[in-house]
Amino acid sequence: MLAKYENKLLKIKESIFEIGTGLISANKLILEGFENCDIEKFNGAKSYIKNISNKTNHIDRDIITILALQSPEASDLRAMVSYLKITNELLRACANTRNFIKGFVNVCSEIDLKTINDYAIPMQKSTVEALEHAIAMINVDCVDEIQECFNKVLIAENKTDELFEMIEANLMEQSKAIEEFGKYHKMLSALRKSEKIADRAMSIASLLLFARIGGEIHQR
Amino acid sequence: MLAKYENKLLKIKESIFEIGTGLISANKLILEGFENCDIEKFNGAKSYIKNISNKTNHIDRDIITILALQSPEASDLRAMVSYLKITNELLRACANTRNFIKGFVNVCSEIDLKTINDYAIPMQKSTVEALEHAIAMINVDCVDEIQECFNKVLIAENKTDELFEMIEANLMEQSKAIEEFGKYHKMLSALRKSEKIADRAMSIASLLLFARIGGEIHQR
Amino acid sequence: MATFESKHKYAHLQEDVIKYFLILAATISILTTFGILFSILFEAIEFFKLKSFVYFFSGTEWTPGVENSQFGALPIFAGTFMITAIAMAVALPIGLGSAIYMSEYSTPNARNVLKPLLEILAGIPTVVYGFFAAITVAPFIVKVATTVGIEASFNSALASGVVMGIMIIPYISSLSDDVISAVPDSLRKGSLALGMTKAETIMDIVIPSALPGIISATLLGISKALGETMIVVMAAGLRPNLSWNILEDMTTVTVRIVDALTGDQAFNSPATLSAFALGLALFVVTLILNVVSVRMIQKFKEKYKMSSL
Amino acid sequence: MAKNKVKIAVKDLNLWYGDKHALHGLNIELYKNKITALIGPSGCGKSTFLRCLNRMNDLITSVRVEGEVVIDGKNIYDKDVDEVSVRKRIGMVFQQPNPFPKSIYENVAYAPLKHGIVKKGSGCDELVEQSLRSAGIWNEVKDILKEPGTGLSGGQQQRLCIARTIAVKPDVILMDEPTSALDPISTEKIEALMLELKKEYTIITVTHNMQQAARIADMTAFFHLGDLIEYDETEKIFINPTQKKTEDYITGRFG
Amino acid sequence: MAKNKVKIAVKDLNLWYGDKHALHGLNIELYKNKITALIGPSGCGKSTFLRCLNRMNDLITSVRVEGEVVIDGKNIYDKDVDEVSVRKRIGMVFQQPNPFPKSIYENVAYAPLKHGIVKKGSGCDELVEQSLRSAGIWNEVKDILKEPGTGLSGGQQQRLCIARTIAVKPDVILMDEPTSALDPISTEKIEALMLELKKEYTIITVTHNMQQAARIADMTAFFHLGDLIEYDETEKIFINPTQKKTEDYITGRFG
Amino acid sequence: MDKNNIFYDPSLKRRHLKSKLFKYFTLFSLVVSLVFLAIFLLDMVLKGSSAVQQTYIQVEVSYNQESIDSYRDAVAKKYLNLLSRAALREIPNQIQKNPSLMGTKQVLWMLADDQVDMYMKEYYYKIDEKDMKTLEELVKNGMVDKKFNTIFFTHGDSKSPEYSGILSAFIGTILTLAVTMLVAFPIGVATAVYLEEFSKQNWWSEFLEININNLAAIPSILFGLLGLAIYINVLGLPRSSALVGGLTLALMTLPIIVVSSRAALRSVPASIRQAGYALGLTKVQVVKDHVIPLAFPGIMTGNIIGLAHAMGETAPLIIVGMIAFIPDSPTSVMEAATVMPAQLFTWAGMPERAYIERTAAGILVLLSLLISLNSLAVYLRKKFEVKW
Ligand SMILES: Nc1ncnc2c1ncn2[C@@H]1O[C@H](COP(=O)(O)OP(=O)(O)OP(=O)(O)O)[C@@H](O)[C@H]1O
Ligand SMILES: Nc1ncnc2c1ncn2[C@@H]1O[C@H](COP(=O)(O)OP(=O)(O)OP(=O)(O)O)[C@@H](O)[C@H]1O
Ligand SMILES: [Mg+2]
Ligand SMILES: [Mg+2]
Ligand SMILES: O=P([O-])([O-])[O-]
Repeated sequence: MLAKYENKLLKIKESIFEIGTGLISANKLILEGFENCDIEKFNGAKSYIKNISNKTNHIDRDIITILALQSPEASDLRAMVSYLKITNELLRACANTRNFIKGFVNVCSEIDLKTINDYAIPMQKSTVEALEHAIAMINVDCVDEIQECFNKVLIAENKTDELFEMIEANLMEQSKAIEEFGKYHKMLSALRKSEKIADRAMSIASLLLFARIGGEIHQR
Repeated sequence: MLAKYENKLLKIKESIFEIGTGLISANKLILEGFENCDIEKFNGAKSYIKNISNKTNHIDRDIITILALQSPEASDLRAMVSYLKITNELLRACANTRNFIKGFVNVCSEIDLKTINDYAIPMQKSTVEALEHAIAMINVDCVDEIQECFNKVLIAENKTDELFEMIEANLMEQSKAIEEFGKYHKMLSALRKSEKIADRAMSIASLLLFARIGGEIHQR
Repeated sequence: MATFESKHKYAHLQEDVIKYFLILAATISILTTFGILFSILFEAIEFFKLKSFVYFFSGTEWTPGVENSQFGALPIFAGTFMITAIAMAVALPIGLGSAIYMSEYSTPNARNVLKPLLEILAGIPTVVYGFFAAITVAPFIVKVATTVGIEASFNSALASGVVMGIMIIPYISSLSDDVISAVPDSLRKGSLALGMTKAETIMDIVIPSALPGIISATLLGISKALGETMIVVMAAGLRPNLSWNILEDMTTVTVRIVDALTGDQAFNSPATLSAFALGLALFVVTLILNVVSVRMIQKFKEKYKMSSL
Repeated sequence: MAKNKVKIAVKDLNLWYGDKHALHGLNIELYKNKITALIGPSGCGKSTFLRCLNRMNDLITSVRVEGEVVIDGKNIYDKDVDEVSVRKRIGMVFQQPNPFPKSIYENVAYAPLKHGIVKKGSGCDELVEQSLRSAGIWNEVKDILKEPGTGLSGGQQQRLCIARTIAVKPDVILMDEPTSALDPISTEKIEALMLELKKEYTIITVTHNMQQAARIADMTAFFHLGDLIEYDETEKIFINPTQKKTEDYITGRFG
Repeated sequence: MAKNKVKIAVKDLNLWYGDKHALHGLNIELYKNKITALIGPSGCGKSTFLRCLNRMNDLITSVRVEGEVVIDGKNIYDKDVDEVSVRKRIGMVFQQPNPFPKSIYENVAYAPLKHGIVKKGSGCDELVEQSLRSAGIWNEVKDILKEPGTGLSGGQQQRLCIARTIAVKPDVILMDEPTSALDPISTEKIEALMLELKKEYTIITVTHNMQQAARIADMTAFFHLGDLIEYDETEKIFINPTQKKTEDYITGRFG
Repeated sequence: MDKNNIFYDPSLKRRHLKSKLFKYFTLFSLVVSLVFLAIFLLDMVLKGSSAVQQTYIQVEVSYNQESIDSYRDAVAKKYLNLLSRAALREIPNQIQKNPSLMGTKQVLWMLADDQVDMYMKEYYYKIDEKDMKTLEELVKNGMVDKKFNTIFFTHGDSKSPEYSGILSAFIGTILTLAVTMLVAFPIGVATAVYLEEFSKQNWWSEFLEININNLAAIPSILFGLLGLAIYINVLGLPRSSALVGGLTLALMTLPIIVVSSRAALRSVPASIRQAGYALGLTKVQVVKDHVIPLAFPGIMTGNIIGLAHAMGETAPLIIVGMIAFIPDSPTSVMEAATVMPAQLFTWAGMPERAYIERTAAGILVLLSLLISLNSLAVYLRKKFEVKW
């Protein structure tokens, strides 16, 4: 294969990895921000996921170019198709992260610490974990290892789901006692984003799994 | 080009159109259901969007097969790439519709009619409109016409956005007077879905625009 | 359901019969070669039983008719080679030049006319050339020579040599034209695309590529000249003459063979048998030339994947 | 794959050209009414394998074949099988279109007449028409049946050769790079024809053009240096090959 | 595109073979240090156009050319231009590798010596080495420089021909389907070489293989029946052609 | 040239000049060969054209017993040396054939002696003074005239040049060539078919091939030695006969036929054979129905060329004795015969000047036959040429 093409493939992979790591960093910072509602950290997190749609558009364009000019086959083709879908997921995950920050910045100081410590922090931790494992899969070559990563994403995502359900149930219980509706609505909406990000991580992981070993392109 | 390939392309297009019309039908039924909180209608709507992930998986597989076996170029290639992303959007839109129904069935009887008549119905109407125009684009061939459709989707989607903001603002205003927090939270969450569906319609429309006339693969 | 016919014993009997008939036919050509070889060889052996083998190849006296006859064939060989050399000096440059013009410069239509025209020269019976040499060319040479004050024989080596050369031109030009045309056009284009002129392309690329074929053509020409009979019988001398002067008369192997066998000596006399000794020498030399030539042309054909020349 | 009916079963097929071991113990089952494409780098033995299936290799003196090629239950290399009759049942189409320099009609009618499939006058015209129709060239030649087949364009010539092969009523058609000497339009016509023909015949085709295998073949076999590396459904081979070598070849990482 | 430097400007180029109008008023600007691919169906005039660029068409007697081909500011069809010197500056590589039946060394050294670019002994060896290196074949042939060039494999021969062309130090290299006679591995090597060479030379290549144009060309020109239908960046042509004909051609809807 | 012309290269001037000179050299060679051909043909026509006519003298011939006893008495004595002896010798025969002539006197155009003919054609002649006077008188009286030379085409050889013709040699040639083709054609074609279609690549086929190529280039005179040694000395066939000559030429022609037939067979593309085999045909079917029919025009062309070659061959026939004096046409292949080139050789060696024009005329006849044969070959090749 021509070096030109190999390089392009590599570049795409790197760009996706870069966006992925940005996303992870942002979510990690959010986690740190949780601890003392550090608005600066939240805003810092935003800077990791700036201009993402530009970047994904760029990647998509490169992928289309490769499809048009190189007609990749087999694993290369699977990778291109997966990446094409992954950019969608990344874009959503970043949007979710941004919304998370936006929603949380306004309400974080008002939420009781227990809720945060007991649920929000573990949930976000799981989300970060899911993201980390999913993005790591981009650079893993060994089939067993990639399967292992995928399973870890699956576990982390499930945990996120469960924790969010608990938060929801918890708040609902307390809801009668709650005075200001808007605040809680916003908080729940914000926390829901974390769960959604994990969801995306899961999607990314299954797409990468497809790229690596083929089979069904697994969508949920 | 071999008939085999032309047929496959056509089949993919049809499948996507079919999912799209199912989605439209579901959302129309929801609209009807709004009028007298007809739970049967809501449930009926669900039947339009069953097993979608099976269907989209199938489409994705067909697209990959075409990419692998036929190496399409130019507009065919753009169509394949767009469809690959559209299946994602359709899947999400269907999930949103399902969640909409699930969320709304529980609360619809309790929401005051004014809110529904003034905001929810127009919003859902816009959503349906956006979907209709977006899905119609699949079968439009003339560039001017497709551009027109796209603009209509844009307008409808904007309207949906605005209406949702109004609902939110309205509810927030009333929020102090509201007793049961959970109900409103759920309602807002549910109505939010309608806005999201319109969002997806918008994405689909811009992907179809790209498929037809090329240029940037426009993502939001 | 496919069923395959089974093979029975006589299924291909007809094929085999035909095949053996063909093999038989092919064998005849081999018999001919050996026929020639042995018919010459045995009589030549008879001759060498009577006369010295060594003297035959080294002696300079050839006196067949007389008492105590001498058979030193050196002047005969010399005459043969002299006439051959003259013939080639005429045929090679003219033949090659014509071939180059036809294959490289002339239009295909002109070539289609020119080539058969030249080949007429090859189709003319040698007896006709002999007549031409004896009646027209030889007197002309004598006339020219006397006007410049040189003495020339009516049976000069020059006359038969030149005419023989004319006869050989088409052998050289035709085969050379074939091989030059067979040099793939891509080579010419390759050279011209490098900014070479046409003559440079021909001299540096085309001719070297066709060289095996050209050499082969030359060897064939030489072989033709050595074995040529009628021209020399009619236009060259009978006298064995060891000389460098091409205006003198000389004789050749073939002339002496004809002379020996049309004379009225007894068949087993050394005078008659000497024809076979000379024939043997001619056979061996031309055989070697032919084998080399055929080999070279075959290699050339294989190289350019030509089915025929 | 269980539903596929085996037409040709090749068992431990070895082939030598003199000392050169060209096919190394191949085992493969070729299915009825499918197009099987043989792909692989130059010199890997695709043509050699193809020629084993109708014993065309017998014409090369230095060839030695071991193993079995079982067609409809009969090993064609059995002693009691006449190779000429094998070639009658297993037709072959070549890279360079090679119509006989006879009329179009005679091109098609010649072999059936020789084999006694039809008699002159009785059924011959019908067979010619039907064969030319099946080869999708009837409309182009029906008015010029008396003209020489060599006067047709390359693509038409190739379809004429296919018609000629069909006329003998074979079960299997072998094709060795049938389109590599043709322009793209003719190529497409032949490809469409092959898709049509597989309804009635079993087709095995060699191709250098991977896209062609992708386009038309149901099954694809990948050869490399005389070995059968991978044999599977075409989609599988192109989207998810199991062998690294196959993947490298189809992605263009090696010739 | 504004940043591209024009190397060859073709203005209203018309060409006739006898009465046959083969090129219809072409206008095109070919850029320096780019690979431009000419694609189009068979017989559309790609090779004819290419040969106009170094006046190889002069060798065909029936050809008549009108219009201008301006290379570095000079119209090569001007009366005072010697076509031999044009061919010196505009090298050409052909479909069939055509090394001279001389040694590898002589193949490369022949033209430079004749042109007086180098003298035997002084600089000749260096030039040969350098040319062979640039053509990416030095390592394969450095020990067999005295052996005939025709003994190399097809792909090596083609690279030798490229080396030979480079040795004359041209500005532009024209290539007429340089890989269509080669196997995939050799093809890839030549393609890689072309990508390397474009750093120093302007390359115009004809190809039947659309994928090849896609892989290596910066600019692609689509010809049809003697007209230049579309000329643009390769990506543009392959993803978003403006002309229906171009789109139909590259998607395989016509030959 | 202006300095802005980047394509200006002064060194090219010299190279273009060289190129031009080279072209002129090759053109010159070609012209020289064609001039040779022209001179040659012109020379033959000039020398041979006078043989179209022959001189006749009007004299009174008396058919009586004396004439039968001695033809010298048939005409007036003073004319005796001016008339052809051979023609006079025919008078007794004429009377025998036509007894009514007996006793009559007739004024006839009698064939003149060759020297008279030479005189009339203004060549070198040898006539003594007395005869010369008579002749001049005859000429003055218009009793000497040149008429079309039918004798040349209707008679065989003769010791009197004016009475000699080409007919017996022509018949001899036909008989000889018939033998040649009957033998060489089947053997040659069969050999070619064997080598091209049936033989396997092994030492035997290679040996055959080299052998045939060599045979084609062996000097023709050596075939004469073969004929002499084998046909005449070993098999005891009649010397000088068309049979021996034909057999000798057959062996000589064989390689020409084999080589050209092989070329014709080889020009049938392998793909045709493959197509045949792939349709389930046997080897003989493929060769018989496809290969040979396609190669046939080529094979025929080769045969005709071989025939033409044999027709011009002299040397081996001299060796097997076909230069005998044959006044009457042979009627079978076992009889002594001569062939045209041998006849020409014989005439060329005669001292009489009159034979020269006959030789030249014979050459013209021979050449026209050869050219017709070759034209036929070219015509056949063109007509049946298959383009692949
Ligand atoms: N007649 C023959 N004699 C000797 N070796 C042969 C012969 N035919 C083929 N081979 C060798 O056998 C091997 C397989 O050849 P084959 O022609 O089957 O390859 P292929 O896959 O068809 O290649 P291609 O794609 O170039 O047609 C090659 O190494 C070739 O050199
Ligand atoms: N020497 C010639 N004489 C006459 N016509 C010619 C000549 N060369 C080419 N043509 C004609 O000019 C047209 C263009 O030919 P050209 O060879 O340039 O096409 P091409 O695009 O290179 O085709 P291909 O892809 O088959 O090489 C064709 O119609 C061809 O028949
Ligand atoms: Mg092959
Ligand atoms: Mg071309
Ligand atoms: O060609 P010759 O018959 O004179 O040997």
